[in-house]
Amino acid sequence: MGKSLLKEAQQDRLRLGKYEFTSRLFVGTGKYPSMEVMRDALEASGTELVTVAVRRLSLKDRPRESLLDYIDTDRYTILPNTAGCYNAEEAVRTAHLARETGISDMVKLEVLGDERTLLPDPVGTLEAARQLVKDGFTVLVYTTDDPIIAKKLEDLGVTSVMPAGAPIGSGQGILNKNNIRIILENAKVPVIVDAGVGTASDIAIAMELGCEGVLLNTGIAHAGDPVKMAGAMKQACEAGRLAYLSGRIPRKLYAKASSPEKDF
Amino acid sequence: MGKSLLKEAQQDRLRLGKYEFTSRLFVGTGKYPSMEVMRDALEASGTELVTVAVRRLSLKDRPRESLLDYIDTDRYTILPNTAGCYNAEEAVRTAHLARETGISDMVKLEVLGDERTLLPDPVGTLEAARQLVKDGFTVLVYTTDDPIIAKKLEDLGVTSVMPAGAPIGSGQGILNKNNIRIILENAKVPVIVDAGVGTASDIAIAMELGCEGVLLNTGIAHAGDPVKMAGAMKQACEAGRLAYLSGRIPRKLYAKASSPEKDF
Amino acid sequence: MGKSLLKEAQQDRLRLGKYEFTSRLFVGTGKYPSMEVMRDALEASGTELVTVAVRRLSLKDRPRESLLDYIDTDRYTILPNTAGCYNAEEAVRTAHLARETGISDMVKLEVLGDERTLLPDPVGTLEAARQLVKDGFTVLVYTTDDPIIAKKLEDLGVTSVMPAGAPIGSGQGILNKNNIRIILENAKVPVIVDAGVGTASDIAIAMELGCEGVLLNTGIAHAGDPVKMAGAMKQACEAGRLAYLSGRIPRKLYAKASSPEKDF
Amino acid sequence: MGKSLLKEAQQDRLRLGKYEFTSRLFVGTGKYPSMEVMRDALEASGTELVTVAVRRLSLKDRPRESLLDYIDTDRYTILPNTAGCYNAEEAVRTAHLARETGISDMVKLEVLGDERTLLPDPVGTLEAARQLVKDGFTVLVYTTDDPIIAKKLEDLGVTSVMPAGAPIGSGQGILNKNNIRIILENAKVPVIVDAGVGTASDIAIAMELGCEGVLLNTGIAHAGDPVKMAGAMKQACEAGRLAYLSGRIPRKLYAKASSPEKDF
Amino acid sequence: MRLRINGETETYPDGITVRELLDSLGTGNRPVAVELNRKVLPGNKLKEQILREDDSLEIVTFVGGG
Amino acid sequence: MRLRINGETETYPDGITVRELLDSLGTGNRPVAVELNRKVLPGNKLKEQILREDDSLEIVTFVGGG
Amino acid sequence: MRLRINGETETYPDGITVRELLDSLGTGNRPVAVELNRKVLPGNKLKEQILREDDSLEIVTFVGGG
Amino acid sequence: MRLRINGETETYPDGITVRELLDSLGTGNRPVAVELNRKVLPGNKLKEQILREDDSLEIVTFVGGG
Repeated sequence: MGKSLLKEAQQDRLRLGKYEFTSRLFVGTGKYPSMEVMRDALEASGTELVTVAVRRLSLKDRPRESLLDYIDTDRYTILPNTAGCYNAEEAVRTAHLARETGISDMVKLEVLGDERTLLPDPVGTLEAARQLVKDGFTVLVYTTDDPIIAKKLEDLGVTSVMPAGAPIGSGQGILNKNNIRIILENAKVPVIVDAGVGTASDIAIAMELGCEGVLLNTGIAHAGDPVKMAGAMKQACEAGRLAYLSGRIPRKLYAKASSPEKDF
Repeated sequence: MGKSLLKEAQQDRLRLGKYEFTSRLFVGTGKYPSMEVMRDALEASGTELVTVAVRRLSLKDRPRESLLDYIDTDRYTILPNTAGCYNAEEAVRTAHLARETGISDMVKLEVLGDERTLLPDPVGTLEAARQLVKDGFTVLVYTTDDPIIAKKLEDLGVTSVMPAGAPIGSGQGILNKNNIRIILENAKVPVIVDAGVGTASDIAIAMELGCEGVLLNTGIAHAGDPVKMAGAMKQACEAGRLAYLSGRIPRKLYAKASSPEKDF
Repeated sequence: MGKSLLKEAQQDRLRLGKYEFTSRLFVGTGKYPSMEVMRDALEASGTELVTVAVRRLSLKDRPRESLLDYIDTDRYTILPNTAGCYNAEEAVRTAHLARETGISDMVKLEVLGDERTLLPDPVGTLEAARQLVKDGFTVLVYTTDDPIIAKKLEDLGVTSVMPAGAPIGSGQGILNKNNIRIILENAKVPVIVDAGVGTASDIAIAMELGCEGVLLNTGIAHAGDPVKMAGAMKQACEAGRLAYLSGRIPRKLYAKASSPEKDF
Repeated sequence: MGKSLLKEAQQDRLRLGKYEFTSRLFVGTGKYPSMEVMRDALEASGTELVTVAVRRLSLKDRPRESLLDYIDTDRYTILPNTAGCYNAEEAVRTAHLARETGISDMVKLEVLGDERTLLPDPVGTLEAARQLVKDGFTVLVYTTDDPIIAKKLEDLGVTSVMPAGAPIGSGQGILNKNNIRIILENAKVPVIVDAGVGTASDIAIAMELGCEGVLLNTGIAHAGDPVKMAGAMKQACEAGRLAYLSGRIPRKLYAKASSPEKDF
Repeated sequence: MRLRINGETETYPDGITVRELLDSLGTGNRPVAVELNRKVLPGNKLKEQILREDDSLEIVTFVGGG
Repeated sequence: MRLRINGETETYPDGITVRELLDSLGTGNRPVAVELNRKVLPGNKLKEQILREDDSLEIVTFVGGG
Repeated sequence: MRLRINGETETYPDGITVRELLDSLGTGNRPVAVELNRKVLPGNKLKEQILREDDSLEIVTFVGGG
Repeated sequence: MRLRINGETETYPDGITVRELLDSLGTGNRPVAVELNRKVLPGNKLKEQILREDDSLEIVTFVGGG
């Protein structure tokens, strides 16, 4: 980017509760070929917020290294998720455990409805969100693209609504732009697309719609070259944001010449 | 971008005849609010190749300044177009005039079929391309997304085939990905999408398909903030290229969790 | 249709609780230019099930004629809706009132979340559905295209799940085929697309996905020629059903000749 | 259809040269599982115009039966094609041979550019069309969706322009609605979509755009049940035509209730 | 006596039944349903149900809807 | 005499007409068209056209196509 | 004494604290959280919390997730 | 002498060269190309090419275009 644009980009910050971010790309830490690839991909992505999952400490084979050995917590804000929870109680319990590690008071709330599709359960999600807000968490909530549910979540006091563009890991991008538009029309909190991103243009499209950010994992971790794809996602996120701020030209069946009429 | 990616990007160069480019974004110089905005937009876009049109010198009001006062020809390669030509003879004549300025031996060949839609006339385009190749030009040819015409043009010896994603200035992006895919399957010369780009994601999509570059004008010049949009287009072009080189994940109806199964 | 196809179509019946239908097109009775146009459109549509709304009897100007004077209840099954209800209690109350008319024990359950978008409120809808099933209604329930909510409704014992293809009256067709596909994968009750249909092909697409039927109102009532459009919708519904039963050819980038290779 | 609609449909006839048709669906005779299935599919499709190919008479194994034993030429107008011709001369020769059978003076002109994709060669197509019009044929010409080529063909005096919705046998429907719209805006002759139809809704969409008819073969012949699919295509063609004539409702992000506001 | 019907205050002879009220409203044989003091009145009770001073009724019927 | 028919060399009695050839090929009343020595033969000339040694014919008919 | 840790039965010296248990498990300075008898144990209580016979613990940490 | 330049009729001193004409038009060092009597004039001929009565010239330069 040119210098002035760069400067401007520095000032176009995303505020989530008491946190503030320059990068609008949030990246997951699961399913990479190796810890090293994950570390390099996170760096290439330019992200400042990474999600992690909560799981049992293994007693038998004590791993000499842990995930956080590869994540510089001075550099990245940690966003624990409640992945794998299929009801509100489990999700709330998981969020509290995550907080007691002292690493973060943020939580990416997921209450899943179905082990096959991993789609969110709106009812359990609402119940858990109510509790976690009451318990003082900074709640970023994974949900469907249902504008009514999104509004209910916002009214409960969550910090960010995170509609799925498409099912987790499906790589289909944003399947229903219409719903995302309606959510954005209503929302007073940042809307962050979470899940469904398959390639860079999917992120650009989400940002061009006016979303405040994008969260993804599989799209990078399972790409042929995760580190390079992370770079692609970074560029696409910045591209989409800039395009949104710039104001695109309208769509037409056909239009006008970009060169003047010939005159000789 | 991370350092190593940056280095790699430096080496991922596009060769067009005897010219070589690091940036795969080509930008037009028409229809900007002002010469200053154009100059800044070109800079923000990171382009190394800019298109210009050939028109009569004005005798009456001798403009104190000319387009090229705002385009550093040490920095930008100049690509004169034959915009406004509706038959092969005019296009050939225009190309020769452009070359005699001594500025460039490249030409962006356009033979238009229709003043309303500004769609290319494949027949006139083939005729002019044959002649210009014979006359030793480096011919980049604007055409439809018709794979058969694209192949005929390549067989004539043009340097690049430039199918329209959508009509000039329509801002509709790539209307027929299927045709672009078929063109790419056949092509041995670089395929550059020319015309139709409305916003950043359109460029990312073109590059993700495997196009070697994108040329646009209106999408930047008529954006609410042309300089910022130029930056967006730059990022999107790099994003799409990187994503293409990385290898995206497949599309599925739904998929697998990016967090391991919960176990506590 | 040919005779044999016609015969087969007769036998391809849709069962909803104790009711059975040959036509898979359900039509609303609101917003027509006149009662006569409505009557003729219903006839042209070939529908056997029409929806009606419940409203206060007007005391002041006693209309000499009522809606049902234009609907032959021997010919059409009546499906009262709970349109305009924004919570479960109201919807349940409205359903009971409708049933006490003695006209029908079916109800099209709608609990809306928002007066602007008229999108369903999944939470209120679940609550009302539970009660109405308990009260012995044949419940057809209007919902979003959220597969998890659809499954919860089915588990409550509703007779049909009716996801919106797009917001009521938006005429955008089926915005998220992926979700409809997932709903169909899971569903053991008939899935009927309700709302969003703008033109005939939207219905064909819904039926080709495997939906058991389509319900619409505005797409007919507000068409330039409602009666003719009703005929179009009828044909499209039959077309889509037949195509689904026939088994379509796969999609390919390109394919084989339908004429043999030339040999002379 | 209702009686009045049926009557109206009878009068909504398509004129091609000196021929007139009530059905706007044209069907090919290639690639069916058997002659009997073809015959029944043609009947189920309601078509009045069937395409055939010209090939060498087999000397060795003299087939006891020929294609036309299964096609009642009193009922169906025969449209010989020039399939398999890769240049104008061959196509013209084939058309003349077809005419000398005395069966038809119509020809479906195809000049293909490529054996792999079977896409038309616009240059050869123009050359052959010029000759065949001069030779007094009723020329229906298969072409790309390029509006400029379509206009050139019309200007040569062809009876109908038949753009491909997608490559032959690809089953992808209409890939570029924008181009079809532009062709329709310009055309003074009937525009008939030829090739690309995969399922019923594809036909409805083509007709809703304002096309005068649709020609297909593989979509029926290779369907799981060709006869049933032929019935689907018939219904879809009528549906799309009626919808086009009716005038569809506009698309909106969201809209108005089809039931009045609740008042009790 | 005074009755509250669909939000309006109306006066009717004492002891009138719901069915009689409906007839007086000319609902004829068109389908209607009645809420009496916020309780849905079973259709088969219309005939016998006698109204009292200050009863509140909601009388609904079917209109066009989707 | 020798005739070249659809790429094959065949032997037929001298002076045979195209129509007679077609009948011998059993084309019956099915629609065919003939190219004689690379020239399209008008349908109404089949009867009178007499074939000569080494004439080359292409005989075509209709088959299924799209 | 017997402890139930992450579903396994383990034996540890009486009166051990949670912190000591964690150290013996070699969690080092990696982030962990503990549920003691199905109740989340505040992080600042790890040091002082003494374990008793048959206590049941869930010890969790962070792994890769999206 | 009379010259036809870009559609206008202008008067210039006899024997002027194209280069001199361009200078008088103040094209300075901006890129231009010239067609003399419908023939493209090679850029390296501008200096030596002498104009004659009624010569017709098209002088073009670059403007913004896409």
